[in-house]
Amino acid sequence: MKDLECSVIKNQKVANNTYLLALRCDGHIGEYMPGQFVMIKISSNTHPFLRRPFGILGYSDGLLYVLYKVKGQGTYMLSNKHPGDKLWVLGPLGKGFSLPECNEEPFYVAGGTGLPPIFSLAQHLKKGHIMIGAKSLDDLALVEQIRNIPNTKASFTTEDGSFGFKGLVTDVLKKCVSRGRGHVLTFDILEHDIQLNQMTEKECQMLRHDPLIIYACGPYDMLRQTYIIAKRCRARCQVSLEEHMACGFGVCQGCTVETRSGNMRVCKDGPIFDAADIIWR
Amino acid sequence: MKDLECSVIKNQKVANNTYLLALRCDGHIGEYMPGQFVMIKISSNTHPFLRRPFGILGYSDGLLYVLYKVKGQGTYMLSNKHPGDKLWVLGPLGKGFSLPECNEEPFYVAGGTGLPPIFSLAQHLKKGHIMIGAKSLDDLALVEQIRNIPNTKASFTTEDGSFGFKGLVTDVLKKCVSRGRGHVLTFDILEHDIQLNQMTEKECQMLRHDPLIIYACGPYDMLRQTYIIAKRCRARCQVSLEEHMACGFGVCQGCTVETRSGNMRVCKDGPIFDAADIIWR
Amino acid sequence: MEIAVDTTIKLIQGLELKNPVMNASGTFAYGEECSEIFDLSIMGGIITKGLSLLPNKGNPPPRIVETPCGLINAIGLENIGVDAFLKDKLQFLMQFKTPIIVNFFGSYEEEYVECARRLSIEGVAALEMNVSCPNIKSGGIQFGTDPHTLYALVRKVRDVTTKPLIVKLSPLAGDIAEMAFSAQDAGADAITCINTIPAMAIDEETWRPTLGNITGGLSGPAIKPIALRTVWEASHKVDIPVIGCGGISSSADVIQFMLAGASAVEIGSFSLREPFCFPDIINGLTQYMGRHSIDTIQDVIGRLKL
Amino acid sequence: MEIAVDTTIKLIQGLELKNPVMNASGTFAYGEECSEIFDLSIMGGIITKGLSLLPNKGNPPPRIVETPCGLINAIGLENIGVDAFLKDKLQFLMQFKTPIIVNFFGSYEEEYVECARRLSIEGVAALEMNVSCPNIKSGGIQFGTDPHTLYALVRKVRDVTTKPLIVKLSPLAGDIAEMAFSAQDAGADAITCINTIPAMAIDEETWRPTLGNITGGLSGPAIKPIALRTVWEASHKVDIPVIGCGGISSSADVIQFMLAGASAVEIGSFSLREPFCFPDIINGLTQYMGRHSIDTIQDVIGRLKL
Ligand SMILES: Cc1cc2nc3c(=O)[nH]c(=O)nc-3n(C[C@H](O)[C@H](O)[C@H](O)COP(=O)(O)OP(=O)(O)OC[C@H]3O[C@@H](n4cnc5c(N)ncnc54)[C@H](O)[C@@H]3O)c2cc1C
Ligand SMILES: Cc1cc2nc3c(=O)[nH]c(=O)nc-3n(C[C@H](O)[C@H](O)[C@H](O)COP(=O)(O)OP(=O)(O)OC[C@H]3O[C@@H](n4cnc5c(N)ncnc54)[C@H](O)[C@@H]3O)c2cc1C
Ligand SMILES: Cc1cc2nc3c(=O)[nH]c(=O)nc-3n(C[C@H](O)[C@H](O)[C@H](O)COP(=O)(O)O)c2cc1C
Ligand SMILES: Cc1cc2nc3c(=O)[nH]c(=O)nc-3n(C[C@H](O)[C@H](O)[C@H](O)COP(=O)(O)O)c2cc1C
Ligand code: FES
Ligand code: FES
Repeated sequence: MKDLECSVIKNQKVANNTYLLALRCDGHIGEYMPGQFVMIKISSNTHPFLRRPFGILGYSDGLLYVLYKVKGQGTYMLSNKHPGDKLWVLGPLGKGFSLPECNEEPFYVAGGTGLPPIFSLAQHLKKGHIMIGAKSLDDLALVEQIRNIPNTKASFTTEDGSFGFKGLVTDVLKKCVSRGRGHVLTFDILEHDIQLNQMTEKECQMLRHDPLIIYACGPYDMLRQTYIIAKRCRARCQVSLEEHMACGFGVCQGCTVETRSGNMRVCKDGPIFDAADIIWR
Repeated sequence: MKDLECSVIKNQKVANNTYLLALRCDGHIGEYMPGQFVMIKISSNTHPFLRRPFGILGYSDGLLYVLYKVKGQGTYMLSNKHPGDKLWVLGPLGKGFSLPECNEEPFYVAGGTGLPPIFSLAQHLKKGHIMIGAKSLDDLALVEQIRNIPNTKASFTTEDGSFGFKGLVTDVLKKCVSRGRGHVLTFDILEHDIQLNQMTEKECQMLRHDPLIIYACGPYDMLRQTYIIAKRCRARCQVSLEEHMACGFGVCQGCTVETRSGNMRVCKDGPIFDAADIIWR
Repeated sequence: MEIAVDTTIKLIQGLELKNPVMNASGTFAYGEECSEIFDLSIMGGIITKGLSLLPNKGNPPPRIVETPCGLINAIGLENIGVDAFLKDKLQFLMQFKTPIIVNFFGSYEEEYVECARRLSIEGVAALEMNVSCPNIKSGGIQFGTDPHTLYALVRKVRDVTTKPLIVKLSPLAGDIAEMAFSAQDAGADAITCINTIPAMAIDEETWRPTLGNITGGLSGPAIKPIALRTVWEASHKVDIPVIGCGGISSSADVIQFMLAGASAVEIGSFSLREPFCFPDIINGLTQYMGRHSIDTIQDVIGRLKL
Repeated sequence: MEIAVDTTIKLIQGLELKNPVMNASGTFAYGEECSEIFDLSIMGGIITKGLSLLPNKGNPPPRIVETPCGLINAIGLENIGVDAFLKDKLQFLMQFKTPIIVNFFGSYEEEYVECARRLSIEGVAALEMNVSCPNIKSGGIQFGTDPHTLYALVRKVRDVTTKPLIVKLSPLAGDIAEMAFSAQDAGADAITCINTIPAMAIDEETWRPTLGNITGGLSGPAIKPIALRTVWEASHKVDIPVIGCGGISSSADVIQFMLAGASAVEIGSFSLREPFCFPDIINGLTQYMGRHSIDTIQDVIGRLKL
């Protein structure tokens, strides 16, 4: 864990209320695992007081990428930063995803601001099926970059049907893992979801027999739903949790969640957890 | 009194720790009298919480000029503003200088950050003798602009003698108003103080006989000293006081000073006071 | 667009506010300065600077120091005194069609009583008793930290006035609910939570206190979370209305205080920074009500969901 | 450049700190995480998370909410319990050559007493008794707001331990000096001022409290002016040392607290934002001493000029 002064290189709107931030770090942040995150200090004076947690979208050659949505005061102030402005980055923090074992086929499910760790992991593993959900086409960021991750399939879902499947991203997941899902899929496919369209019935049926690992990041309800589906098809399931954080490095107990092995700190023991360990609300 | 959103046009270092700020006001600040001031809100979030008071250096065509010295957090943050950044300006506030009566000859005395109202007044009256004091040449701002005020004389004093007279600005004042001061002056003159050099003994003696009005702005001790000198030569004396302010428009009683007519608010009843009214500490 | 929502608050029998937003005492003087910059008739109520029986010169300077997201003041209750107020200021304030609430204090019980007696005249809509000022040597805050002392004092004042009587509490009380209860018991018609919190600032370069009076009272957004908690605690204990005060700086804050149990609010420090905040915040309230389909603001009071 | 100044503080007989800077309880866990990022031997002292007799799961989430220049926490004193601490954590902490101060609390008197008894073993340099936590239902803060209850409690704990005993007070006390005096009277060796201040946050969109526990404790720069005032008041009343705590975020702040009367300080919230602040602030102190020609930092304590 380091605390690096960083310069904003780019801070660009890439979707509705969503920005892609590129930071040049003064120093090397070190190795990171997909799923880890950083705490960004937005102001050098004491308001806003706390740093803000953001997943690492990517890091290479001293350039750190973060994808964030403007939610409240902190992210709003962040969106007003210009190239050359300074930010302070504490990281990498937490534990990353545990990688697929043996021949586990990865499925990725991301909703809302859950994209960064999922993107980072798919980019790292370079295989599997990425399912991205959003409210509407306007909320979808990095569509091309997701499609361009080598050797992966990508499906998009929007609640209003403005792009990809209409519905929830977990609906797509459900279909992909259910018996005869190849059949259902071809029935449900929308014209412009090219990748999924190319999935033959044979491929889909193969998935069902192969051991699966499902990675998910997004709203709590989406995670729980993903876990229910994973359980049904006996897939391993890893989820990235969010909790309000003060420190981000394990000392304040501010981000505790209950698990089957007792209280765990999202920031230090997570943010990635085995879904089966979590005591779901 | 208005509250105007302003854009930084220029924020330029013009002396040691001293900046010249030019603001384009979104709206007309209205008529102002030299000696009045503005309260500048430096941040749109609540830290720093209070606005900061600054004298009006000049205002024309929607452009407001402020000259400020970096002292603490507020002025430090101000010095980091770039062209295009927003600031909020409440003003004009307080009472301005009362103008010379009949044939009163104006003397102006400014020390430290006391220049703005004095500059503004001399520019307005276009007559008299301006005496500026600073620690060192590096601390002197706007020397050329002061010299260029039409129809006025300007003397500069530095404590370390790096420019103009060596000593305190009140030493110069003392000499200018004292009997035979013409004589003393020529004796004391430094080569590069051109304006004062041009003052003949005759001119100096004339001053002594003419009624004088002395305007002063700067550190408290300088003001008190100025008042003592003014009293000795029976000159009217107006001083600009500073006090910590919360509101700047008269509602909090935060800036009260004791005067012979009771408590007065520096922000509303001042900042300009007749030196004779003040109960000096 | 005018939104047809009902912002009136029936605060106390005989004291109705056209909306829940008032100024706090001491940051509005006697209204004259603010009347030059906006129409005071929009205010839910106007609260005067705290008055004592005789004029008071207050504390030596500096009286103000800024702190993180707040300020400490040590004005020391400088004021013109009850009689000068009645003679020179009340008439002026009465022209605005909004209740005038007079804030007052004393250094000893009899001063409180005499102030209340003299202030109980036409034009004064209610009295706000300050038992919680940290800025005066004798009197003030010690009345506001012991429930028995408070009860006795409020009782005596209650006996001499039929005006609606509001008691303004200090957050220093170990148990603010108990203090509120004492005040109610003694006959108060409403409670204000809270006054400033005793605080201090030091200059590490000169080794001197920054304030002329050494200590003062902290206010502003920094104390908002504390004020909100006191409103929550007090309003659960008493049946009389609670007025929220402390760090309010937006219509969102006003709603938060009302959800916690406040029937009305007072805005102090923020209006020193933003003199035009009253119209903004009052407008913000009607907009909020429109957005949330709230017809009468009275329905927000104490409606926190647990 | 090494500046030859003496930063040691003889806090209590048998408890000497190499400098006045410690962490506050609850923002440093049991030291492990911070030991990975800097050398804990630089600390003036290390204070553990507050321990209870049995492990404690704490409050439901969210436990943290940011406020203007501060935060409210409602951790609810989650901790591993006294026995697990002694078994799993103490040994680790003892490797750093600095005093280990164990913070503890109870829900009833006997729990305080039993904690103190068990914690009175080698390796523990001192005990800090938390009588002021706003985050637990029973116990905690009510011990810290009434001088008689406090006296009785401290007395009982004093009887079972010869370790230096520090009592950590709540700012809610109407008169903090009186509370400090009670603690001293009952045998405390030092006082810590202050714990967090009870506070609350509400989401005006959902109409719900932001914290799972509804209320929590406010800390950070927002409360610094209040903490400083309590140190000033308490240190004038008692003869035992006062430890300052609340919103400290720089070496300048440390000096201010010491001028007000603190013999040492604790830094909490700021170190959540700036995990590397301890080395920075300790270095800043020696630099300050050099700049002001102060040979021994002990000479700064209580030297405010009036
Ligand atoms: C491990 C982790 C990784 C995250 N990664 C991303 C990401 O890559 N992109 C992205 O857009 N968002 C991400 N988030 C959520 C992001 O941290 C919040 O949206 C952000 O903190 C909101 O700050 P704000 O000041 O704009 O909102 P406000 O609501 O004003 O914040 C107030 C306080 O609440 C906290 N808070 C509010 N919402 C959340 C939340 N969902 N999770 C944690 N704390 C919150 C803030 O940190 C702050 O302390 C992540 C959260 C966590 C815990
Ligand atoms: C009527 C008036 C006109 C002024 N005009 C000018 C000017 O034209 N140019 C200029 O450089 N300075 C001027 N000053 C002084 C200027 O206001 C302070 O230097 C400035 O407020 C310091 O802010 P800070 O945040 O940098 O310092 P800090 O010390 O961090 O400020 C802390 C608090 O103390 C207040 N404060 C500190 N010093 C002063 C002071 N001398 N006077 C009033 N409040 C103070 C600040 O406003 C703030 O509230 C004027 C002051 C007054 C009262
Ligand atoms: C400059 C100033 C003067 C004050 N004077 C008084 C007063 O005379 N009487 C009183 O009851 N409260 C007084 N107060 C307290 C405020 O009315 C209010 O209770 C407190 O400031 C908290 O609210 P705020 O955070 O909105 O300012 C004063 C506060 C300030 C900042
Ligand atoms: C997350 C958190 C947890 C805390 N836990 C404890 C605790 O277990 N025991 C205790 O005495 N104080 C606890 N405190 C209070 C701090 O020790 C300290 O008194 C308070 O936060 C004020 O200091 P600060 O402003 O520097 O944080 C906690 C504070 C925070 C922010
Ligand atoms: S945020 Fe502090 S322990 Fe996780
Ligand atoms: S600063 Fe408020 S009255 Fe002058």
